[in-house]
Amino acid sequence: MSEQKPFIDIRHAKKSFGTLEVLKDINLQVDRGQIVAIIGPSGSGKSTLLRAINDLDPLTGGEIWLEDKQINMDLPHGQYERHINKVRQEIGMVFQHFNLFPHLKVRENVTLAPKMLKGLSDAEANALAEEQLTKVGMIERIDYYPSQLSGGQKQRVAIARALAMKPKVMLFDEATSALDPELVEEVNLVMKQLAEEHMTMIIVTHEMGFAESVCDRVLFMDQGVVVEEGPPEVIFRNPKSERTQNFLRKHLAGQHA
Amino acid sequence: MSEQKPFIDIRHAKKSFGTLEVLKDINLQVDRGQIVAIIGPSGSGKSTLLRAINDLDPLTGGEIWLEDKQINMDLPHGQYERHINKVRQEIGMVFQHFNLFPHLKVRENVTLAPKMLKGLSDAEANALAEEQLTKVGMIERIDYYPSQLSGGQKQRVAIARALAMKPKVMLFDEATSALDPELVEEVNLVMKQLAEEHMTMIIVTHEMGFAESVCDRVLFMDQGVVVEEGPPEVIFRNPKSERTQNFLRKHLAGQHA
Amino acid sequence: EELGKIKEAGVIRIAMSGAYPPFNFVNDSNEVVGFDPAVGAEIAKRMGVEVEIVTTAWDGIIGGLLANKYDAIVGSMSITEERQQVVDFVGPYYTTKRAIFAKPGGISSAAELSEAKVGLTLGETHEAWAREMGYDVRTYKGLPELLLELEHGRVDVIVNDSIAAILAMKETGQDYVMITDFETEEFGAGIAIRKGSPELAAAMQGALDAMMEDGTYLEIANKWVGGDIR
Amino acid sequence: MDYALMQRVFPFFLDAAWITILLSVLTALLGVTCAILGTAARLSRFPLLRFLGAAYVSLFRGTPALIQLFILYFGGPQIGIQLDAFEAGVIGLGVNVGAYMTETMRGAIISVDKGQGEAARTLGMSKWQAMRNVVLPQAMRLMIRPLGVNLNTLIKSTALVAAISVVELTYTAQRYIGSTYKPFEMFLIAGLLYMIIIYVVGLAVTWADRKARLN
Amino acid sequence: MGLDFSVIPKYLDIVLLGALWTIAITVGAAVVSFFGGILLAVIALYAPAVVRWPFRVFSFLFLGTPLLLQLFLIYFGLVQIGVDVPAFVAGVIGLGLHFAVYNSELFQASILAVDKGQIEAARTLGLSRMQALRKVVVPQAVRDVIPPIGNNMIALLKDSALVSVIGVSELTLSAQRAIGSTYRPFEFYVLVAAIYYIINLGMEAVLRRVERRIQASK
Ligand SMILES: Nc1ncnc2c1ncn2[C@@H]1O[C@H](COP(=O)(O)OP(=O)(O)OP(=O)(O)O)[C@@H](O)[C@H]1O
Ligand SMILES: Nc1ncnc2c1ncn2[C@@H]1O[C@H](COP(=O)(O)OP(=O)(O)OP(=O)(O)O)[C@@H](O)[C@H]1O
Ligand SMILES: [Mg+2]
Ligand SMILES: [Mg+2]
Repeated sequence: MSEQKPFIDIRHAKKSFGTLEVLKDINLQVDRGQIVAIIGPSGSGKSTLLRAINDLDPLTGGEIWLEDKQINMDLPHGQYERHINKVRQEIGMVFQHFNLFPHLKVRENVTLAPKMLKGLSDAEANALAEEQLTKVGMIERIDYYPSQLSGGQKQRVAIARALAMKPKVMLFDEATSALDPELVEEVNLVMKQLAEEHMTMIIVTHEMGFAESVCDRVLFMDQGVVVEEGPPEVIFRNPKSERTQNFLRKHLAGQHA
Repeated sequence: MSEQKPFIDIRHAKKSFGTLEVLKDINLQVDRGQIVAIIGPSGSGKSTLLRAINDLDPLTGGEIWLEDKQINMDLPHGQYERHINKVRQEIGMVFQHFNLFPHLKVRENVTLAPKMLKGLSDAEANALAEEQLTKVGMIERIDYYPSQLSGGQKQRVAIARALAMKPKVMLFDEATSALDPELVEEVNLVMKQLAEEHMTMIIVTHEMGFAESVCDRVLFMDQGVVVEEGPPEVIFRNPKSERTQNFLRKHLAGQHA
Repeated sequence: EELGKIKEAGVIRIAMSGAYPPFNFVNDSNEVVGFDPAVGAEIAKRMGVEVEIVTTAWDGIIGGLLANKYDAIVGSMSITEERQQVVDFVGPYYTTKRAIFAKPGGISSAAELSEAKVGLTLGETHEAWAREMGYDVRTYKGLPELLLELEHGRVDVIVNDSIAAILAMKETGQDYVMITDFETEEFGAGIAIRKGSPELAAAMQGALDAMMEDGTYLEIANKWVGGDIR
Repeated sequence: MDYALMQRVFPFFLDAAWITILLSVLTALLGVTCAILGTAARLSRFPLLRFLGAAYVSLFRGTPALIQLFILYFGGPQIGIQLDAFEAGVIGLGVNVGAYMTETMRGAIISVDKGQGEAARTLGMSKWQAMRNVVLPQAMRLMIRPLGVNLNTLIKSTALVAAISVVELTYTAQRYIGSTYKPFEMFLIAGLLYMIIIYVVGLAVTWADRKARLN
Repeated sequence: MGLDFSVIPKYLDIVLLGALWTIAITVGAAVVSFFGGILLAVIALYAPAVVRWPFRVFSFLFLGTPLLLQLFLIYFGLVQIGVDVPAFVAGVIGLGLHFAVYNSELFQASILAVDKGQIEAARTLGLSRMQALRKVVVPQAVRDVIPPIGNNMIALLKDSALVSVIGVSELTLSAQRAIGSTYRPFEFYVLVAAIYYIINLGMEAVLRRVERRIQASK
């Protein structure tokens, strides 16, 4: 909120599944280069919010803007499709379960979208894939199938795949929580590196330590509302709300027991 | 190792799958009432060892004894079946993915084996089920189907199911690692309670905190051998072997990052 | 020996396709009627036994006889040398000739046949003949399919027994021309029985002769075919 | 379209449809029996039984049912098997569909999560107890739909017995085609009746499937 | 009458020629059934209702009636409305469409079974629905369903015998022709069964290889 116009601007976001209100009037502004963590108990609506940003779960109310473009527009079907496909190219997303394409090799996972959507030639796409895979340390596995990789390796490829579209924003939805503990660090390292390059990121996570070390701001969500937000030092060490305190206490108990 | 004769005695356990040696001369003695944790990287043979104890993955060499009975005996088929079915009734096992019977209600999951194998009447079996489900805090869900339960609840029912056979030993194979972080604690609590009742247990786990707080002894396995074993204080705070140190460092990095 | 068994059972089982009017076919009451059943019934009557009619697909009809599924085929089967190697024939109980039909304005002489697509029924005597002549042969399940194919020009001519074909065309209202300038042969249709039962053959032949003698045969023929076809 | 003719012969097609249904029911019963034996053999711990089970499936699925019927019906007497056409039809088709159903059942059983059998065994149940109480009830649900597909195929393949002189729906149509030269009308009636039978069976299978999945 | 296999050599060339026809029909129909099945599945799952319903009726017609009738209608029926398809083509189309409907059921199930996350991942990259379907979902669905599709292809081989009703001289018809001349049904049917079985074994071997190839990427 340091600049005039936020890079990502979520205004009065509302979302219901049937009668279940999952997001209740959420507001969130993210500046260019800022890194925001979202924490909160299961079912609080974190994923739903993240998915709303590229309209995977369209909102039932409110607006989402990326720079000067509104994302969740109400357009006739064909127009909407063209619009959203364009927008999504600018937003990289990384999922808990990687969602790599199992029938394609690592290389093809990365080149598929650039070739199809940006009309890159084979050579260009290959160069791009090699660049991104080098960045995440996966260049040696370029000709493997996803099934031949560990979880941490899969997630790094998934990040490279998203980066290959040169997105303006990266969204991470519990990118490490499906990983064996030993594999978490390698993925976190890649994310830290992105942070250093000033990629704008929104990160849903259960890892308080990681959130504290890379994020500019932390949001605590519960039952569809933002209960508290602020710099990590404050949220983690000195939360105001009782709900936040409770959550953090339980969470740390479960983790270290 | 306080008594003369160990309660569980694993001698020179060897196991190969084809040419792959998964267990290489493992020795492990557990006394009655002792609680042993097994830790180690993925693929080190922890599950294989645990499964060998009730002969689910029969050893290719070595012996396993429970009190004064050898478990992995070489008998003619019919005799072996009778023998192993008896032995398994004395060994409770809890799996990472619960393996509840989805077509049966919680109550029937618990009563099935006692009714069938111990000839309990409906009334006796019901009383038993209620007792065990109360113990794990699942009595209210007695008439639910597994699909209607959360992961933590499923695992508690799985524990009750094993306990209903009044086993002498309980084996846990990563009982909490398929659970959402917040649900881990409710299962850990049940296991702690068992520890207080002096149930003999062998626990494969990735949760160092939990292992430290309940176990009498910790084994670190890597590549089919026991690299190091000792009291949790020593293994976790002051491991001798470099492999253990490495593992713990990586592991804790991943966990708290 | 076969004869004894039939007498003992009191019934003779005769087979036909049930799809070859006017010789054998199902009427509006789903009964198998026609010249063949009538002849079969009359023979049975004269032998002092009941008759039971079995309908079965033509491709398997001799197989069924050999496998003792019935005692005789009274189904307008032409007597040929090849068939005589595996079954014995009683009769002939009628004769017919091979006929070739074409669309009006199409093929009109036997000389053109070598250029034509010739349709016939699988397993009939005409098939072997046409192949021997070196014609371009297409085989089908039965006369209805043949007539459809001729109608749509996918075959140029069809080869069939004259009587059945003429009656069929009357039924369907189609008017095809018969090619007349080829050397036609007469065929005897016989009753097929398993080999090695001379008594049965004699008894059936006797009955057949007797009905031809006393006018019953003519009555039957007039009723179903509209003339004597001996 | 000759509707008057269709109306006249329709009752006889109905009679024939009953033959088709009867044939289907008996064949299905025999098929399921064969499949249970076949599945037991294929999952047995005796290599010889496993081999016999596999050979049964392979031979009967590997050759056309029509040919099997011919061999049984026409060839049977040469080796002393005398069957009337209906019996031969039921036995021939039943043993044939049994081979397909064996694979369906075996597939359902082995696709029940391995952990289920293991959990039962660790409680001390014998192999058979685990199979009967834990694995089979779950496999049952998985096999209803694919068995329904087998049944659908079976109903249609009863048309094959026309070739060995059982007058069921298809041969009724063929006989009338022979007599009336009206193939489309006749096949239309037969086709309609087949569709009704298959539709009803399909409803029953869906109902059973839904019921099995209810919990 | 005893068995006498000495009659076979004289007719072996007819029977083997029939086997070639059988293989040709099977291959042709297999191709039709494979791509037709994918197309039908995609229509059934994603097309608007106006398109879906006619196809549903079409599918039910094929599922609900014997193949024999379908072949007959395609060959003898279409020509009545002016579409003259040669017998071989009618056989390939009839047999192919019949099994396309069966395959489509399998494809539908396997398309639905492809993890929802796959489409989402493709969509978040900016691929359109059709692009995601074509490049991500269908290839996976096809891969997962190869074994049962293979079984359908093997069933198709055996049902190719029915194409004889429209006069294609495939294996079964050739045998009947030989039997028509020799009246030795048992011998020829055993021979034909053996030939079908060999073709069948060949198909199974190919299928196993394909499965192993697929397994390698899993
Ligand atoms: N497609 C859907 N249909 C119905 N309800 C849904 C759907 N997706 C999510 N929900 C509900 O919305 C609520 C919020 O879900 P969401 O996945 O956003 O939570 P979350 O904070 O990401 O939780 P977790 O930490 O478990 O991932 C939950 O109650 C969930 O059950
Ligand atoms: N049935 C089997 N056939 C072949 N190899 C097997 C089998 N079961 C296990 N293995 C192999 O044995 C080794 C040890 O496996 P095991 O499951 O015991 O490891 P683990 O220590 O339990 O690992 P994790 O922490 O991932 O559960 C691994 O390399 C595994 O691939
Ligand atoms: Mg979530
Ligand atoms: Mg394990």
